[in-house]
Amino acid sequence: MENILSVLVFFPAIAGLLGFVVNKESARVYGVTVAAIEFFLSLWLWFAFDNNNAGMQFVEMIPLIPDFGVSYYLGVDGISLFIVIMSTLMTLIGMISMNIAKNIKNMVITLLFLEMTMVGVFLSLDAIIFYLFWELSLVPMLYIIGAWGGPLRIYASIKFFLYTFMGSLVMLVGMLFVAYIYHDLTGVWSFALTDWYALVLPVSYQLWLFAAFFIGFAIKVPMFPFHTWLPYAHGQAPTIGSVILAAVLLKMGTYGFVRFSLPMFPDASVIAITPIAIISIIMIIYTAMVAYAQKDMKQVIAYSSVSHMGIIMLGIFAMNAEGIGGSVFQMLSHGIVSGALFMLVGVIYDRRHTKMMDEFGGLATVMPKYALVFGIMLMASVGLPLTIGFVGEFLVLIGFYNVSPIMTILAGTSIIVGAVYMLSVYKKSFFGPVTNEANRTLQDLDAKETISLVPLVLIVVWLGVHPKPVLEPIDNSVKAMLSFMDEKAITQEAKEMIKVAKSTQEIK
Amino acid sequence: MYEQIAFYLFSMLTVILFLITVMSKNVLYAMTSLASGMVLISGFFFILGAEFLGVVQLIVYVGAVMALYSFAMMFFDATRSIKEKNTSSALVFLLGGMSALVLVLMFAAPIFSENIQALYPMHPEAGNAQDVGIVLFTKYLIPFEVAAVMLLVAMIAGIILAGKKMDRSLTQDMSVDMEKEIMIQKDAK
Amino acid sequence: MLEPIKVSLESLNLITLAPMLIAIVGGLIILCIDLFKENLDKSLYVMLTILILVVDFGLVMGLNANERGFFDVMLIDGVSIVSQLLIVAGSILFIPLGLTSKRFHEYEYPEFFALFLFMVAGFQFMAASDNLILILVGLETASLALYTLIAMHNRSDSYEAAVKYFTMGALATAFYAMGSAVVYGLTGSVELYQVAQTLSSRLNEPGLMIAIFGSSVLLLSALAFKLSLFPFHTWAPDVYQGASAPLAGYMSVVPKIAAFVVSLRIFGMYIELGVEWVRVIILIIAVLTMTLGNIMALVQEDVKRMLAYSSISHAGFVVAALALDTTEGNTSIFLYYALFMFTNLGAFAMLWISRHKQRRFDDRFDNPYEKFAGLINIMPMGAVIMALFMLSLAGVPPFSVFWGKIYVMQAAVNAGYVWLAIVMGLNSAIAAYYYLKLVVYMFLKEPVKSVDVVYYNLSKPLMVIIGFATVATVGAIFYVQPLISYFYYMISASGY
Amino acid sequence: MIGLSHYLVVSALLFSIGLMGVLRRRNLLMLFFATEVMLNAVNIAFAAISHFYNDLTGQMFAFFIIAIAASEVAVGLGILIVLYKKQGSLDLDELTTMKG
Amino acid sequence: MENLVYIALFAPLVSSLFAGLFGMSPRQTFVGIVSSALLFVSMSASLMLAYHVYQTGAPIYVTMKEWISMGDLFIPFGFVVDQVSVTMMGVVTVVSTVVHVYSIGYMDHDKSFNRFFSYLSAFVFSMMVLVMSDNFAGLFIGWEGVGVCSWLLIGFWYHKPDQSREENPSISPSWAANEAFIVNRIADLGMLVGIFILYWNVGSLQYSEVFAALPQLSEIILTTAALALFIGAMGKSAQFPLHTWLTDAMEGPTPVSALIHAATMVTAGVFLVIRANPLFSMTPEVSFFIAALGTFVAFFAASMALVNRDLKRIIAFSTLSQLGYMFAAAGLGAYWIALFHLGAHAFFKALLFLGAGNVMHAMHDELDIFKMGGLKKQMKWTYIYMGLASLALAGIPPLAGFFSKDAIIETAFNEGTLILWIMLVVTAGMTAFYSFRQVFLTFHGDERYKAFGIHPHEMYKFVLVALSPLAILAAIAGFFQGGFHDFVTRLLPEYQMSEHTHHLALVLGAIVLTFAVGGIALAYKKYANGLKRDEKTENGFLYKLLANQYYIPHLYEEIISKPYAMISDLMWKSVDLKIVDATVDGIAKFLYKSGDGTRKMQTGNLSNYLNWMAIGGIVLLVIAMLSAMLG
Repeated sequence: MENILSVLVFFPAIAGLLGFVVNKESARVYGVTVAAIEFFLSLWLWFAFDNNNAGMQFVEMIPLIPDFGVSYYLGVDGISLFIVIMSTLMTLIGMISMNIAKNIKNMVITLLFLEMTMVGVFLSLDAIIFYLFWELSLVPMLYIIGAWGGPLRIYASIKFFLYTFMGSLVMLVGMLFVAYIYHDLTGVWSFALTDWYALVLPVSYQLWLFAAFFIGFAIKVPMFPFHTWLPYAHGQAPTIGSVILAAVLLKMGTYGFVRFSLPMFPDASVIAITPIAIISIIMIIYTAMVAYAQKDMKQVIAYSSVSHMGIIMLGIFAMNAEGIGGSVFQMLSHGIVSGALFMLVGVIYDRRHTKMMDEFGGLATVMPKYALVFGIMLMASVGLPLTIGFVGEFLVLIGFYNVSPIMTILAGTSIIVGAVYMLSVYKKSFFGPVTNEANRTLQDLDAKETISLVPLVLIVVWLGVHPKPVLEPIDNSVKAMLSFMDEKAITQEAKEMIKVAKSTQEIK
Repeated sequence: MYEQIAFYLFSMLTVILFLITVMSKNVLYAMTSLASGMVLISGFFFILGAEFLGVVQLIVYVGAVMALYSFAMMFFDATRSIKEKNTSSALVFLLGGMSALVLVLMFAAPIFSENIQALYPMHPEAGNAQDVGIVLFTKYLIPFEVAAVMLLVAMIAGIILAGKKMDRSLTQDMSVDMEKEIMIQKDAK
Repeated sequence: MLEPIKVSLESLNLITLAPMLIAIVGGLIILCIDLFKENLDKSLYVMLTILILVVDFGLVMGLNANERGFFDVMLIDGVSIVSQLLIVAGSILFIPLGLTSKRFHEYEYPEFFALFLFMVAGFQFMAASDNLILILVGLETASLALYTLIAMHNRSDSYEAAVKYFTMGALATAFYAMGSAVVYGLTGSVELYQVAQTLSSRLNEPGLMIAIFGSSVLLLSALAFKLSLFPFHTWAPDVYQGASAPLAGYMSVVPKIAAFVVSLRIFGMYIELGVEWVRVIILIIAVLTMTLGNIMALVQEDVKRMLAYSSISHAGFVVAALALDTTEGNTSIFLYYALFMFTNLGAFAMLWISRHKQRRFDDRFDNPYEKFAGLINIMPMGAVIMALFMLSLAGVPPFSVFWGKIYVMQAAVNAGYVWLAIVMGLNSAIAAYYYLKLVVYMFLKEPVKSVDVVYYNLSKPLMVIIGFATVATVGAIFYVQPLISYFYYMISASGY
Repeated sequence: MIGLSHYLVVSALLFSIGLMGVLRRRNLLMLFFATEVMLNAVNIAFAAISHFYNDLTGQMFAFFIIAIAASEVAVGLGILIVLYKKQGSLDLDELTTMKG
Repeated sequence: MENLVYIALFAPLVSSLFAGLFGMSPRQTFVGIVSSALLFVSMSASLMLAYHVYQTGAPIYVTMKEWISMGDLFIPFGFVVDQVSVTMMGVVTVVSTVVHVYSIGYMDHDKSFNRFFSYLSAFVFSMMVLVMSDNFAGLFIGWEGVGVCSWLLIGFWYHKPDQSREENPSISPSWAANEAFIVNRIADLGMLVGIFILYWNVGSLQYSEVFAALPQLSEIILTTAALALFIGAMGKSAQFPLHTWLTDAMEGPTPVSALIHAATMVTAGVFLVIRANPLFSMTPEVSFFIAALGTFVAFFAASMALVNRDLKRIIAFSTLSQLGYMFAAAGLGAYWIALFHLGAHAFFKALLFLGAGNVMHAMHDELDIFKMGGLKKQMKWTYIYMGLASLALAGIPPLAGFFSKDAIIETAFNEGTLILWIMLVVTAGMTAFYSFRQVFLTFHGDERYKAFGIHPHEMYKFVLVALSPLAILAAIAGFFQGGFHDFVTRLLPEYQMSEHTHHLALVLGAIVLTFAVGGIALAYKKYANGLKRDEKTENGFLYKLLANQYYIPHLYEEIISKPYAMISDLMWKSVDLKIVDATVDGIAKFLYKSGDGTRKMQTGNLSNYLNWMAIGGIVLLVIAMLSAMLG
């Protein structure tokens, strides 16, 4: 199965096309089935994945526009493998839990196309193909937010689209410039990342290019102060939209940093450590505070996403295996946890059609199972050890400590401020007496919701207790990347800052 | 000497006449002065030794074009003086003055160069008409033919646009589609 | 008496004329058919036109690059072949839009098709010459025919459009003539290859710069009008709105390709000669055009008008590529328009099938946004397809215009104009808003009025055309490679 | 002696006069007159340059400009006729249904 | 032996999961019984391990599996059973077994009975992980785990509404739970930083490797690491200024207070200091700071206990005070004494709390000791237990508290830190006073509860029986001091009193005893014969200051909670919406507006269009002219 990656990318798209034929009533089952098959395919990818190989695997390359250097070039390594699996998983879970009455067929088809673009982004090794999927992913999301969203849905969806679109176009210019330099040096057009990695650029070029890519990725992440599209998008999106958005789409930005910015511009990345760390700290603390001020449950989770993305960003720029690996793991963890949290908010929204916390109170009495799952996800979100949330956060902080203890302490306040807003949400909604009569008769989780949430709970615990199967491939790839970056770095400062793991050094 | 007198006379007259064309409120005046100006321009052509061009100018412009305009004028019943809310003259004169200034400055530049060899030199001994004829039917045969097509286009355009068929607009008439359907139904029967 | 001139037939290289000749003869044939038998159906003429154009296309394909013909008046280089191919292909694609289910005024005239063919011939002449006289004559032939075609739609908007277009065109002609006169005065020639030679030797003469700049500016004003560049663009929205959708779509592509060829020859020459000033001016105009076109498009209420502004903006994009004066830049002009053509064909065809004889949604506009509200419920496939076209225009990959855009931007980057690429990128982002607006209307809003009128004008041939445009738009990634390599080869072969 | 510049200056002045006409006229017919003036101005320039270079190209250009002007008149008047039939006026100020 | 380790560790987890299975079903007594049995199993295993370690003196190392491995970081799930951890294991399992059994009775009427056992056992598991782990990361797992369980258990009665601070100083269980969690998190950050420092300087988090590498590290690193770790300890052990949560934590059910907030979890900080003794003994400044802070807290907490009227809060303050003692000992280098006091304290304090639980049970959750009195008739056994525990707490020989506390005070003297010694001695007197103030007000004097219509009754028999081990231990633990010393000093540094102190030992003991007895006597005089309220004292500044906990909770609310909420709101409404978002929207609006502005050039009037065109051409010409003229 050499072309499993192509299958992974295009299976959902083809299924989506065929989905037009499927009857409306059966659309949902169709979607779940397809998503399940896709998920199992991605699991198979994991099964077939060679843990000891730090490089790209299952590489496929078909030249598409040779004169312009564009080729269909896919590959997977330890960094992307699990993000892909998480994408397929969250699509499946989202599909199962979906609670939409209107136009369900359109939703299923849209989701399947979205899945294609998501998987495509994480598997592409050609900048243009990456960009293609990157941009294309906006379209289904626009539709999902715009068609099934809340009252401000159109504003939110357009804001989401234009904001990210704007950023990515600047990034595109950066890509074109890299291609130009590559052509200048080698005489060959190429957008293949593996070719680009070989480029050693002067620091000034690196800085400009870093800035160009930064704008594209930062808006997607979203980094402060480019984050304001996110609360609207989340606030207005239907549950499934928020789940996918938080779980997968945001990861595209951070993934981009790991895939593009770091290996291509090691010196610029090292120079950018401080500014990015400052932005990340602002993200962590500032958005946590903003989250605390929210009245809408979903907005809290939305802002908390920004806060957590700050942690991920920080880890990426730790320039050591602990930090970067931790970030990649944190991407998975945030994907699963925030996805689950959004689903949980959706659960209560389906019942009460409001997300305002002052409408609730005492839900733990009425809906104990719901409260239990919410509590577990909450604890994972605040980074409790033995849940998935801890591993990433711990690694990130320990990694960044090597860069700057002071900033790590500031960033570490995330474990405090995170607890503050999450616990206050929990207290406001779940604790206290049942004050609102409307809440007294609420149904606890039904079968569908349980089926979709329990796997996430299991994963949260499993990967919290036994993260090794996931960490190992990530570790290998990250270590390889770091030693590569170290070799490539021009400036002495960068060489000092990029910390190659001892184990890799020994192998050399 | 004659040339100088003629040049300055023609220049002054054309400028005045064309100013009338541009400024006059009366179509008739404007048109008459335009026609006279064109005659004078053919005078320029004669001074410059482009007799053939001068003749064509007289025939085409003063003959054909002005005739067309006269007919049009009659059609539009535009003999009376026309009320126009003209663009503010300040702007007009500013822009006109500027363009005149810039163009004059431009043409005051030493554009003429002795070094340039004529590609299609004139042969004063043969006469302008022959010269023009030879160049026109060798080098510029293609543009000439294309110009013929252009005139054909203009003719067709004029015929169509002024034609009766334009009076009933199928574009806005929904009944024509009905007619067609009815015809189709008839055919079917 | 002068010596009679003997010219051998071979030296005339008549084959260079063949494509235009076919079109002209085809036009005449159509006129003759009409003479013999009246009231023939438009489908006949449409098909005849297509046939003639196909032959035309074939003949262009058969031309050898870098030949001159007919006393060097005709110039068949790579650019002219490529542009003629695009012109003819565009014409072939747009003319079947006449085959609507409803009858519209212009298509009831056989002369329409004759004029159309003459117009194509005119554009081809523009593209296939570097003689300013032939360019002007070709331009006028095409333009006069086009004015007529617009007016033939026969309603007050189309007259208004024709008058506006015509009058401004006349002014542009005057500018062009004046510019040519200055060029002639400077060099004693109106053939660009001669002009370039003479001018390069005169470039260092003192006091001449003003005339050189002046000539370029006058010519630029004239061509900027054709290319609808700021501030010569004002006609475009009104003319697009007044013209029928197929013609508007046609105008957004084919005349511009012809005008770009001319601009390429003229301004390419200036820039090549080292008159950097021209490049700067064109770049400024390009940036202004794409930005202003975009922000004006933001506030439009009518889709067709929005598309008009958007095509202004696209023209700004491409003219920036022209100013780069690199082979990639020049290639990108044609690549962009080739790819833009398919999408625009589709978009305008969608407007055309939704055309109703009465304005049922708005007093002023045929295609207000409201008309497309909730199209997803009425006509799901139509909505999806239209959305694809809009996304393509917005530059979302992998649809066709994206590849054009990226190539233009790459050309800008390669030429060292990174800021230009960034301006292009930001403009694309602004542009996305108004394209999205239509998508939003189609997908996210509820229908305003009764359902049937939205695809009032639909017919099978139009569906085929739209289908073709869709396939070409979506599948661009698979044919971009041959296009690029062919265009690049042809254009570099002709020395641009 | 009358040099090339003299003619060209006359041509420039006439061109500007024509331009002023184009700028200020609101009556379409009169507007067309102004464009004729501009074209004629150019013709003088061509004829003069042609004379001073002793080259025929300029006369050719002027010749074609005359042809073009003639065709433009035909088409222009055709359009004016349909417009007049519909609107009953040639005033530009009444021709502003499409805007914005 | 490995199996024993696993049994000791995982039996509570099994218990928790088992109880959790029934978490949402109605009360099932067998859940409590099974849980208690499993805890008993764990206790037995722990004691067997203790015996084993005692016998062989060799610690047992167990590495279960790899947990996190990334870059150079390698963290296994590794456990160590050595003298220190086995002591803790013993203390934890013994107390928790008792508390489990006790809870069967105490939580009898609670409908969340099953859930309670699940949480309680989960806590024990976390605590076991905390004490048994052989690396700092594992310690941190337990550290956070107990934090969460504490959160769950404090907020066990989450359905209670928020009240004002005047009605209820801890507002509501859920509020108190959140407070506890968040305050602990603040300290945890310090702990994490300590871990990070150690990792980047040593390259490992295993105790053995870290401690072995310490001598190579510079002083500044050692000091910061020690300080950071101690900040962690301060949070968990509720040292000033992070102490407020502990008294609020009394909102939880009383068994919880006994187990978590008296016997085990709060001593985790002390455990950390003891565990990391190589580090702390190399950083004398930090150690002295610990000792000083401990002493201060001992005094500070005792002072607040003097006037408090809440049964449980008094005990909580006393816990705080005793933790101060332990820190003082640990800070002064007498780690084994600290550990010894930790164990002894666990027994008598758990007993005291559980006794208080009995009282609450009897008094229908009434906690105000001013509303009690004369309960000894109805609750004889409870009286005995609480009296015994109070005596132990007051440090009356031969009970456990005497031996351990006396040793600490002696240490303070021995180290020459006279001020600490004096404070500790005075505190001992205060301890005796408030303990017996409480005992007397509760059990002696007039039966004030009758005014409130309460009919107290003694607790279930089996509960009273279950408490007996604690009572016995509280009574006799002191006699094992010597054995214990020999046992733990194999691992911990030896601490011996100097000759000089040794000579004075009796005198010193006598002084302490005098203070203790004096305290009891004073309490007896004031309260044994019923409550005589003294308006003047109660309205005095000092009394109010103490009663309001030095206004520290108010202060925190005013300078931290409220500003935080206010700034958050400001950040959202003013910064995020009005600045950041408004900028983005502003750009969009600007573009749209400029579109509206520029479209005005599109007047529709051809004449204007021609003007534009002419202007364009002429402007270009002028630019051409100018640029040509200017060069």
